[in-house]
Amino acid sequence: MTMNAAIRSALDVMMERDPNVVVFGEDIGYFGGVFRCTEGLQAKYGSERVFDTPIAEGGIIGAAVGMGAYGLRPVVEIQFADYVYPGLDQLISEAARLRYRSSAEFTAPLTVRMPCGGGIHGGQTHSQSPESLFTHVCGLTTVLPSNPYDAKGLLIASIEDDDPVIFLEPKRIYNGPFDGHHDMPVVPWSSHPLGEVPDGYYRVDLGRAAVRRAGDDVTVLAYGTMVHVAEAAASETGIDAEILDLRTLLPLDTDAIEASVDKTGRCVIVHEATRTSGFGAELSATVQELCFYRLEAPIERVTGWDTPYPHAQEWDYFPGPARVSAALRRVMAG
Amino acid sequence: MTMNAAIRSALDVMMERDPNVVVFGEDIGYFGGVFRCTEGLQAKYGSERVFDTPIAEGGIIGAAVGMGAYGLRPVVEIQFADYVYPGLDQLISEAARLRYRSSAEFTAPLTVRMPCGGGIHGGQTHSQSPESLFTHVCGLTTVLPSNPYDAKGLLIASIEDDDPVIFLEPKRIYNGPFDGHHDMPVVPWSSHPLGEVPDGYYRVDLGRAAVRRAGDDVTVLAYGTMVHVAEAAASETGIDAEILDLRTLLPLDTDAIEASVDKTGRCVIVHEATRTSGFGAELSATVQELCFYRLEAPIERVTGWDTPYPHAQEWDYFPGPARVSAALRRVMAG
Amino acid sequence: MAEAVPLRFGIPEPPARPGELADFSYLDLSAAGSVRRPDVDVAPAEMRDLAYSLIRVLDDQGAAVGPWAPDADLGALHEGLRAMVMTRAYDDRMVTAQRQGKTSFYMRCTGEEAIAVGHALQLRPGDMFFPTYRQQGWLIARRWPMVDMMCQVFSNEKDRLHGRQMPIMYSARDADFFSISGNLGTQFIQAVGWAMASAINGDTRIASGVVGEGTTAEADFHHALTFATTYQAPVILNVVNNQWAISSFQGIAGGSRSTFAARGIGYGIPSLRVDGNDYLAVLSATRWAAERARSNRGPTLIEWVTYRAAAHSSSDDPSRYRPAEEWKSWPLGDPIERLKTHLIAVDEWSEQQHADLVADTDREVLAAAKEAESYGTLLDGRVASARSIFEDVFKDIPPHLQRQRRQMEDER
Amino acid sequence: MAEAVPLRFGIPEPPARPGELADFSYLDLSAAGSVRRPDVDVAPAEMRDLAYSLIRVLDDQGAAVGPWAPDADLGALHEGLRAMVMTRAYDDRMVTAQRQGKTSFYMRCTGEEAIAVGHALQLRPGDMFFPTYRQQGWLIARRWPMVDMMCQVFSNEKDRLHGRQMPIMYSARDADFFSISGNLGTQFIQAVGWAMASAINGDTRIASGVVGEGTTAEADFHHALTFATTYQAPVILNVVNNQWAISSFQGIAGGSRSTFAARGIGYGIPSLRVDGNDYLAVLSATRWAAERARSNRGPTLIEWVTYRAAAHSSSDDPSRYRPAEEWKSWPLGDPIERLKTHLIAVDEWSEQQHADLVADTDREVLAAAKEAESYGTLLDGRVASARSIFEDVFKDIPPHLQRQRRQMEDER
Ligand SMILES: Cc1ncc(C[n+]2csc(CCOP(=O)(O)OP(=O)(O)O)c2C)c(N)n1
Ligand SMILES: Cc1ncc(C[n+]2csc(CCOP(=O)(O)OP(=O)(O)O)c2C)c(N)n1
Ligand SMILES: [Mg+2]
Ligand SMILES: [Mg+2]
Repeated sequence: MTMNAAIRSALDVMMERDPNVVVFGEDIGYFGGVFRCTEGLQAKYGSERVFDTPIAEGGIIGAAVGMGAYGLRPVVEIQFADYVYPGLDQLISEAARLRYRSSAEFTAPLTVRMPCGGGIHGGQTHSQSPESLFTHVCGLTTVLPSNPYDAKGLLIASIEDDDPVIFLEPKRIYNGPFDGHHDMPVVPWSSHPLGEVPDGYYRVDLGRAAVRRAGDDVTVLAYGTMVHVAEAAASETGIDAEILDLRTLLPLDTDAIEASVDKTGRCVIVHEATRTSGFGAELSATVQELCFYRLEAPIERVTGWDTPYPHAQEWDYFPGPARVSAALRRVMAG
Repeated sequence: MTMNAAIRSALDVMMERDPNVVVFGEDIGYFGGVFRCTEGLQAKYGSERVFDTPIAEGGIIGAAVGMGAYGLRPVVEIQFADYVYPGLDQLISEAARLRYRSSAEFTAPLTVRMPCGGGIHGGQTHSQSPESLFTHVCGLTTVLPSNPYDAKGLLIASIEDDDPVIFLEPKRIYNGPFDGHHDMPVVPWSSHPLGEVPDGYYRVDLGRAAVRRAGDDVTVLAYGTMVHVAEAAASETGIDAEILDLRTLLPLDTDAIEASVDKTGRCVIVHEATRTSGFGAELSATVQELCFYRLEAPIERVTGWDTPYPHAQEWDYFPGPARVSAALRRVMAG
Repeated sequence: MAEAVPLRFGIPEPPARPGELADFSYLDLSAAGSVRRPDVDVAPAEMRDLAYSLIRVLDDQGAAVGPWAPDADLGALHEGLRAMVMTRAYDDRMVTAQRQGKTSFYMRCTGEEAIAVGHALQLRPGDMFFPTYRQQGWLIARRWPMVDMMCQVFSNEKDRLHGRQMPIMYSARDADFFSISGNLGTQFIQAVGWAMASAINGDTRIASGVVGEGTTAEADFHHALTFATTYQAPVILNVVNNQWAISSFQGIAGGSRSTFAARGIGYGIPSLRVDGNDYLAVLSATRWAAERARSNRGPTLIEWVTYRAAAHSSSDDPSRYRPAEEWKSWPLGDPIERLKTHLIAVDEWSEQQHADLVADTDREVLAAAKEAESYGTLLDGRVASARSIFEDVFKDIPPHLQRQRRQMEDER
Repeated sequence: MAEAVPLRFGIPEPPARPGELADFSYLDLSAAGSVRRPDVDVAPAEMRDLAYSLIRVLDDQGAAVGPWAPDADLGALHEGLRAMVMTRAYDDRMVTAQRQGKTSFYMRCTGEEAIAVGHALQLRPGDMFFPTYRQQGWLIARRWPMVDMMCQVFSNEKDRLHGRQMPIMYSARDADFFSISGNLGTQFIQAVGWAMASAINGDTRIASGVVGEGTTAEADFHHALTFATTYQAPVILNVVNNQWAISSFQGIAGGSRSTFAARGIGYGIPSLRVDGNDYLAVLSATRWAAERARSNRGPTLIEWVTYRAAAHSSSDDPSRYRPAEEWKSWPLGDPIERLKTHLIAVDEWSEQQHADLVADTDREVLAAAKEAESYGTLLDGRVASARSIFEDVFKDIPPHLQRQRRQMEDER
């Protein structure tokens, strides 16, 4: 199953199970969404539970907060993560703090889905990875899957969560596990074990990382598309890296991180977002706080550059296998 | 001079020198601003250059971007940093990227001033410190002064800068160098050397940290109110801390940081913002990248907790001298 | 084409600044009873004039005149009077408490009591209200425990919000009163979302949201109107135009160029402009809008014309930016006085009864304050525990917050 | 009060979906020449009707009729026709190039050419235009080098924007054309800010901003109208209502309940609703609004009624959500055909001349494409250097970006 099909399946399963689940966003109704993640849902559940919205991300999230306070479980789509900013005030000032400020009289059990990341020639306004902004906002849970199986199970867990969850979908891997070799033919999910997705209900718990590759030499912390890039770099360098797929950025699975770095003594962090104050900064700070006395080399961050995502030169921007490999070698030499 | 008087003086000096400087925001005109930072300016420069705006932070910043494109130098006030979120899209998607996306055909030379930080019983919507969000956005310069002298010199440099600058003003120290001992009488700036502010034009360059206290045992990285808290903690613990006042968070003065930590081999980072993905994360990651082989103890972060800023318990939230002292002792023991 | 002349920048100025004479000639008023009352099923296009006129019921003699005069039973009117008097007494008491340092902050609604009170008594239990910080009258009209209101203001041990929120940022689900946000306007689109949800569920409960005229400039106002009209949400969209937004008069929000009621026209939303100091007009207009919402006729926008008689908040000094006496020349008077005059005019009330009511409410409020203070105030520091600041960030406290709580306790 | 009935959720549905018959009966049209033309100094309150009627000049025979018929000299009309024909030819060529993989993305403006072209030729050099991605007609009308437009689309070595921006996100200061943003609506309030600045400076230049009807739902639309009315900014606020926003018809933005022109009324902004496929109406309405702005009479809102004849973009397939033939039954026709018919009707043009014009423009466009492709396309990867992605983030490259650039080069 492709990743967008897995997401569609999660929405289908949850709308079937819970009449309070409603799905809305720009172009997600009759049309089924620009990435097809809601295709067929309006026909199946009716336009009262699956509907298009005006082009107003602040309105979409604000209305969802009100619906959540009423008792529904809204799952909204922001067409691209690059367009979430008009909705940030409703997320930060309202959704994230409603439970706290009302001492749980009112809550905001919403899930905000948004495609993120580059590699599709989308330029600076269709390629961003704003995850670190959400992780700085207490009250928000932030999820970012790397494969169809997790995407479905994590989305179901997110919808069932009683607080707001930001669910980021790396659009470059909707159709296949992209490892950064953009000049190679696209590999379909059908040929990947994690492309096997059960039809029914299942959860992948929030707050748990997964070991994608066990190894002894160095721990790689990654999420989303970068998990596949890291796997490519490990096999290309022959370095015995242990690759952790974080899956949930907040709450963070610090136990899994600590256990792995205690074992390897080395750590490379990979993400596509710009470097400064990216989530890699939090990861690096956390690792050295937990494992300082075990570290044998400086923790490295491999990230997008601190520039907007360029259109024509996106592969110079994208932190691909070559850059991850270079970091792995440096850290092993360190 | 108080810090708000120093800010007023900087605005006055720049309006005098440059007819393109205009100042606007909510309640900043006839009234002079809720923190009096623009008092008297409308009377002196007229309501065409100093005026009130509708209550729309997104409109304020959006209009400023257009004015900047025209050739003016807008200096806008966001009444509290907690209210900047409705304006984030115009800051992130527009101001920060206009030069880049137009290859410098159009620029956004604006300065966005906003009071930040707690300690005034302002609760969760009058106490926030969102600086780390801005540092993640390439194209923005982020400044956060700790005293009147710097505030004036940095604000002048910010206004003269040809790109957007976020200028955060720790409201708790508008009237005096608050060191976290909220039960002590307020110390006025008149009794502090950095409360001495020349009347005329001068600059404090962006991107340069200042050593507030030289020391050999441990480096403390701080900014804003926390510089004074760190000074109190140093004298109370008797630990010979070197206290760096970062002043500009981005671009960051990594040379000063590297030099100090190379000397001390220890580092404590202090800020008021929530911990996870706060700017302390970037600082910690940077320090261990630059000084890994010199570090003798884990880098510590002393920050606000990952909760909204509570009203009644704000001194339990505020990272005061006791918590900074505890961290200093731990790091020295490490 | 005209020759090029230098362009001029225009900034609306209030009619009077400190030291000048108050001047409300800018206000478009209509005589009491003069505005027509269309049926609730009128097409929005057929009632645009109601966004420019001013619905008033009480004339200067206190008689209820015209088509908007409600057939309110008098019990309801006495109840409303009681709540308005009580609200003002409550504000007085809390302002005193704030001056005594028992709380850090306070905001009164003096002169605007009729709107929240009338709205509260006209809407049904179960309807949800999305208020601003100036709608304490709703809680008092709904007889929510005043001691609980005060405990929140004092942030004391019995504060239902555990001292987390600034004073007056109440939350009262059991009184259909949504948690107040310190961020202006956000509740307006939330009210629409709540109403959409009620309609999606085939429920019968409607929503009502409030913003001040200054806040109409925020994005959430536009989102609320856009979503309300697109989905025909069962919601009342209230704009309380009290002429001031801290130091900015209503012209800064665009009020010099049109009424705020007229904002609804462009969205195809029926819009009323109503005398907010006329308790009977408040009941009547609220009823009209509620009936439209309940009968699937969609949203209504109501501009309530009133005046912020007091300072914006305890941190504000209005004499810095407006004539000290402005309130005295406000043409729409004092809502309490006007309802009192009406009830006396129809022989249902007397000066003596009113004096007794004021004395009784003062006594009630004083008693409540004594009790609330016995649970602590900011002065004596008997506030909710520090531990509690880690609760309700999430439903369950995640590991990193448990670690932080432990650290807080260790480093004390 | 009505008994409680279950509430219903309403969602506007387009008149026709794929397989159904196109139906534009929802459109309110006015006969050509039937709408009055007030003087530019009319009070906004005296012209609200113009937000609901439709200003049209060209009748079905191509005659220019009524008070809005401009005294445009015919040279201007030929110039407009040329630019519209050229714009369509340009779009055709670029769509082909996109299919060939020479660029990653493209957006055409088919059916909407009259708006940007007429606007460009009516406003003065120095006035600033804040466009959407569907205003390429402005650049062509202002004779900005087409090769430069293509080089941007191809992201090649001669792309003035160094390959940083997605195709069609032009920036052309020398053509008074503001940098296009990929974020909808942001330019609308920026246009107002630019106009405010011009007024503050006592300049004579005005601004004009554009959004699509779908984008009117964004906050920036509301901010633009609020600031424009408060400061009476010299700006034209254009809403291009082409009936569709990707797959969402205009009702989703609230268009089923009112016109988009009417949005201006509530802000006290004079508002016109104009046939956007009528080139003479475009000239005439633009002139009226520009004259108001230039003579310190403030902003004007114009809703241009038109139809998005092509796909939203090269990534879109409209047959998934609307009748494939919808464009054929669009009642306002094709702007090029209509201007051509007019010029022929007044004996200033012939089928032959038109055929020659089309052939010439095709040749011109082909030649430009050949030259532009000689500087590279995405296919051959002759794009701006990787080094350049670190430039213009700030005026000067800060140390951390210099370090990152070095690292990029080391790790290649
Ligand atoms: C988003 C946001 N911006 C600014 C403020 C600061 N502020 C608090 S009240 C106020 C004035 C509001 O005026 P109005 O909407 O007219 O309501 P009123 O106080 O008159 O009842 C302002 C600017 C805020 N709380 N939130
Ligand atoms: C803030 C933002 N939200 C969503 C999008 C995605 N998007 C691009 S074009 C479009 C439709 C715009 O429709 P309209 O405003 O009517 O303009 P048109 O395409 O019809 O010219 C959408 C939703 C975006 N670019 N920016
Ligand atoms: Mg007000
Ligand atoms: Mg459109």
